[in-house]
Amino acid sequence: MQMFYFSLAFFLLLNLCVGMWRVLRGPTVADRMLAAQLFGTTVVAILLLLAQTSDNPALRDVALVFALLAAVTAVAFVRRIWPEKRGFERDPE
Amino acid sequence: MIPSDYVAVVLLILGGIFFFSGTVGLLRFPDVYTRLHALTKADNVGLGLIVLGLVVQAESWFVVGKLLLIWLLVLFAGASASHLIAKRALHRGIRMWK
Amino acid sequence: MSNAFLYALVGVGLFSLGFYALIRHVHLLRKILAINVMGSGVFLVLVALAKRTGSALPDPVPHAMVITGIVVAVSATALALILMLKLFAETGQAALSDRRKE
Amino acid sequence: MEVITWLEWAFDAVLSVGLLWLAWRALASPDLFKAIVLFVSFGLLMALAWVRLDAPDIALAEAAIGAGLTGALLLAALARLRAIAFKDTSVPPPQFSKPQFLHWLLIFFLLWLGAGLGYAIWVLPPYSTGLSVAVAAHLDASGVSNPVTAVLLNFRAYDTMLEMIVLLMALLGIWSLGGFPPHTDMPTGSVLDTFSRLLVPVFILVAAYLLWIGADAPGGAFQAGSVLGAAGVLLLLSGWRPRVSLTQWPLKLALAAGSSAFVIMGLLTILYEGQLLAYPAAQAGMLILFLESLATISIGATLAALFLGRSSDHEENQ
Amino acid sequence: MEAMLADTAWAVMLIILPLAGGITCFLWPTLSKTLGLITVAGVALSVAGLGRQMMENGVYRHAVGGWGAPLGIDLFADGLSLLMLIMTALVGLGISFYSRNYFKPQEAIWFWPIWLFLLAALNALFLSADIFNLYVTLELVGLAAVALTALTGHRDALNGAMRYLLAMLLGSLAYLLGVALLYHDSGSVDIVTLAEQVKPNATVWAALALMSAGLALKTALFPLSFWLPPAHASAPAPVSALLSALVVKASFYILLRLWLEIFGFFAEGAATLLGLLGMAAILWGSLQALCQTQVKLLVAYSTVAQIGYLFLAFPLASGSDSMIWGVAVYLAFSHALAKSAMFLAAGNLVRFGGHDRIADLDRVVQRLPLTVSAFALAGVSIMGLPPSGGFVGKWLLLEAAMVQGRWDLAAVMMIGSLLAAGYVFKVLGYAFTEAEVSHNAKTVPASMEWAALLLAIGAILLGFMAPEILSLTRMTVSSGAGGAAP
Repeated sequence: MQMFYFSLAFFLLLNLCVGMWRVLRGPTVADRMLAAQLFGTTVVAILLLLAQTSDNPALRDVALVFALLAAVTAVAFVRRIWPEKRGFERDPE
Repeated sequence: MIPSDYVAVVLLILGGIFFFSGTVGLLRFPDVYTRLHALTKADNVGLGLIVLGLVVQAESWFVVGKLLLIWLLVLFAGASASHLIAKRALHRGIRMWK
Repeated sequence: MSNAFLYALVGVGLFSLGFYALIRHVHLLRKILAINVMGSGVFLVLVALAKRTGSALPDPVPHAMVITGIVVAVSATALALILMLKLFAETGQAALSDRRKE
Repeated sequence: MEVITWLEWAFDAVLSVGLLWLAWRALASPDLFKAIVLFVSFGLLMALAWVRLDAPDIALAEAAIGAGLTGALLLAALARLRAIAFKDTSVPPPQFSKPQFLHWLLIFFLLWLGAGLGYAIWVLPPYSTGLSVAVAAHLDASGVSNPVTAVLLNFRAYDTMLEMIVLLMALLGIWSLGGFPPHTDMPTGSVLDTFSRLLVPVFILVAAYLLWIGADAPGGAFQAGSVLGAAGVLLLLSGWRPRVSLTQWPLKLALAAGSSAFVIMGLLTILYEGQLLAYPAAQAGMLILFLESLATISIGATLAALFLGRSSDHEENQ
Repeated sequence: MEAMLADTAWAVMLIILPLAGGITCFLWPTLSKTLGLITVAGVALSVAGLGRQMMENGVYRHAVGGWGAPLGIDLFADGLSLLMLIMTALVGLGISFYSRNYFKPQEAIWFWPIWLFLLAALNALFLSADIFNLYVTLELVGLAAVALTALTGHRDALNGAMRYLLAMLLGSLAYLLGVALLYHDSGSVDIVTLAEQVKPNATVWAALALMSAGLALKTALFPLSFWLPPAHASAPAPVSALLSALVVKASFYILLRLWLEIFGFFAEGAATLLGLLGMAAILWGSLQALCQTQVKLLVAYSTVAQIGYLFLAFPLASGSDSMIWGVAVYLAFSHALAKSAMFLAAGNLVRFGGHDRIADLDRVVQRLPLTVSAFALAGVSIMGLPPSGGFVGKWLLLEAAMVQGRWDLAAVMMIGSLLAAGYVFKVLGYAFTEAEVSHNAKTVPASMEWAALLLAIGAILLGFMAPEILSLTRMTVSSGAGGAAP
């Protein structure tokens, strides 16, 4: 059973690395932010699985903190990088 | 392998599939809005299934409570973040792909 | 034996990468990112080698050092960012001007 | 030593390659925004690396500070950079400062440096207990059962005292540089309002939880303080500004709470115990908890003020 | 009363007092000016108390938290650190006295808390016997120095502060990586335990190289001194004095302490390299200083040159007994007094004339006699003319170089003193001659002039008290507990 959890965690890690490509290519600024959001959730899932394999309850706290903070970067992006002023929507240099 | 293990394995595999589909959607979909959709799918359903798989294996109710809280938070954060991004993207004139 | 040495070497790699970027790039925001990457590299070396205690419990002293180091790094980064912004507001370019203006 | 299965080696290998590749792409990408997003993702993978190295305390600190604060700080800085430079939106491409041959000299030197350090690490003995035996021996006398908190708050409490001063110093440095024109905040939509109003109490709850379990499980003042700081950042992002009366005395007291607690504790322990920061064995746990709670408030307030970037009383006497 | 005075932990007071002062200045900015001076005076008294305590029962050791060396952190004070503490207290007093009238009100509320935290960090650094604790104090000193450099907010100050911050962070990270390697090699971060366990293997050599490079970058040794002149010249005058006199010496002291205790026994090759760089620093710094057109830049390049002298102690010490380290610390002390006097005098010139262009120092000696005499007296000590402290220090170094047959070091020292005479007299020459443009003079408060003069006189008096001070430096661990000065 431990092996299964760990292999799923490994699969999710590969998933995450593949998703990295969107951060690189992503035409608009929002695409990159999306990818970062997905990475946040994937890391939460990996942490939960690792918590199960190494039966270390502390990892669930780490997952909890990640779940909380995943949105802070997104809100920072929406509120600061994309204010009302136009001219920034495509891929502003 | 007691029956709860089987249930857990099935749930976890389904969760993994949804995560995989979320990533594929993120890469293949043509514009921001559809990718947002793919992203939230991975969030609520993918993580949800994984959390359910782990809940079946959990020893104490406290752990079950914490897992569900984590899932709830991710749901809440994911939904609001994607809404904010989508609204602002529309507002800034990023066109739909069709 | 365990993955301690792998992560320690990754730490050294990050340190060198950050050092290269710090020297090569002109834009101050990239230099600040480079400093953060170097910091992560040093912390990785500290914690990775702490795993060689042979027992399941790693050595807690490097962990305490790294937590102190992370907080120091955040405060130094915040100061560097504000300094960069003031410099940018003053000189109009986020880069160090080499010659001292008379 | 559990046998290291090939799967774990594969996991570590992919994680290591991912770390190095992300760091390289983050530092080399021409677009600043892409660099920052890659850097935030790098922080996420670093948290996984800490977990793989059995360092949950650091994973917590990295999660709270890396994901919560550093990303928001960098994005806010980039936004201000563009706001100031809105006139010419052409951020110079990453032109390299040095001539070409120096470039190769630098690369050669770095390869030599990396190889030398790699060899220096490789020749280290595979087993060495370091100070873990000494910490375990004195753990019960330290008043807490989590070894990292024992080292941070008792064995090396002197480091942590100077640490609190470093945080206060960075804030003083930022406030002494003067402020920026206040960010023209747009009206927040209903979603953001409900989002922050519902989530901030959860932040505070989780911070209190982390502070409480810090005594015998990974957690403690720095992690709880960082989560509090992230809550402050979220509030500031959603347009909340502290009332002016709040920013005079209460804010300064909150900022100086942690460091003054350590200084007063130092004075008291000198008078009664004769040694700086030597807690009496009986009340060690309680004293550490007292110090940690004040430190959490102070760290949270300082990290949020670092994000705010300007001192509000600075505006008054302008 | 006597007993109470004898056993109070003066060393801990040295750290706690400025921290408490800094926090109170932060909370009550209005009274920060008076509180600042009282705290610095208190620190000076504590240093005197510690000195008396060490006279009776020799080397001072204090286990913080009561845990003892390898696990906890130890405060340790021997002759060398006592001398550095005296230096910090004296220069600190002079600068605090000077800064009372120098800063505008909205700058003063930030100067005092940051300066007191810097003072606490310096005292903590000179007292610490734990290499990771030294990293934290180094970081605190660096952040405080950067914040003070950027206090005025002008374009050059921000530029200099940014360059200094990046160089400081790079140096700290290199030092921290060295600490990591040393810790994982010998399992302890306490200097005394390290001294016993460290054996020259690949890891220790890598740690030595990293720590020396990091500390040399922070001490602005010649090739790594690109950041010092713009930072020291564009900072406000008292801050430049602080940087050149104290902050630069802090990282030099750590390098000296590491070399004395851990690396000295097997690092002859590296010592000669440091000696070479020191010689290059003397020549390059002095030549650059000669062709500067502004007083503050000239004095900043002079700092780069004088630091070269300090690094000459490394090749000499590996040859003979460790008396050379005492001479190096003595030279650092005299340079601190002289350089802070010079920068304060330069500050008075800028306050008086609105600029510090050497060519336009239009007969300033008639209007500011005390300032120019302070500059001259400090110049005497920098040049190394008898009877100043600088002379005694350089003479002892010269003597050691000749005894060991290092004629190259002796020659460079001579040339360095000649060049130093060159740039000091260049400034003094223009201060006496009439220049075309007469500047709209502003009055300089007398206390600022007296502060510069007292520091310069201190540099000269140091020469007279040389025997007592040098015997003080011999009070080290090896000389046993009862090593009270003869």
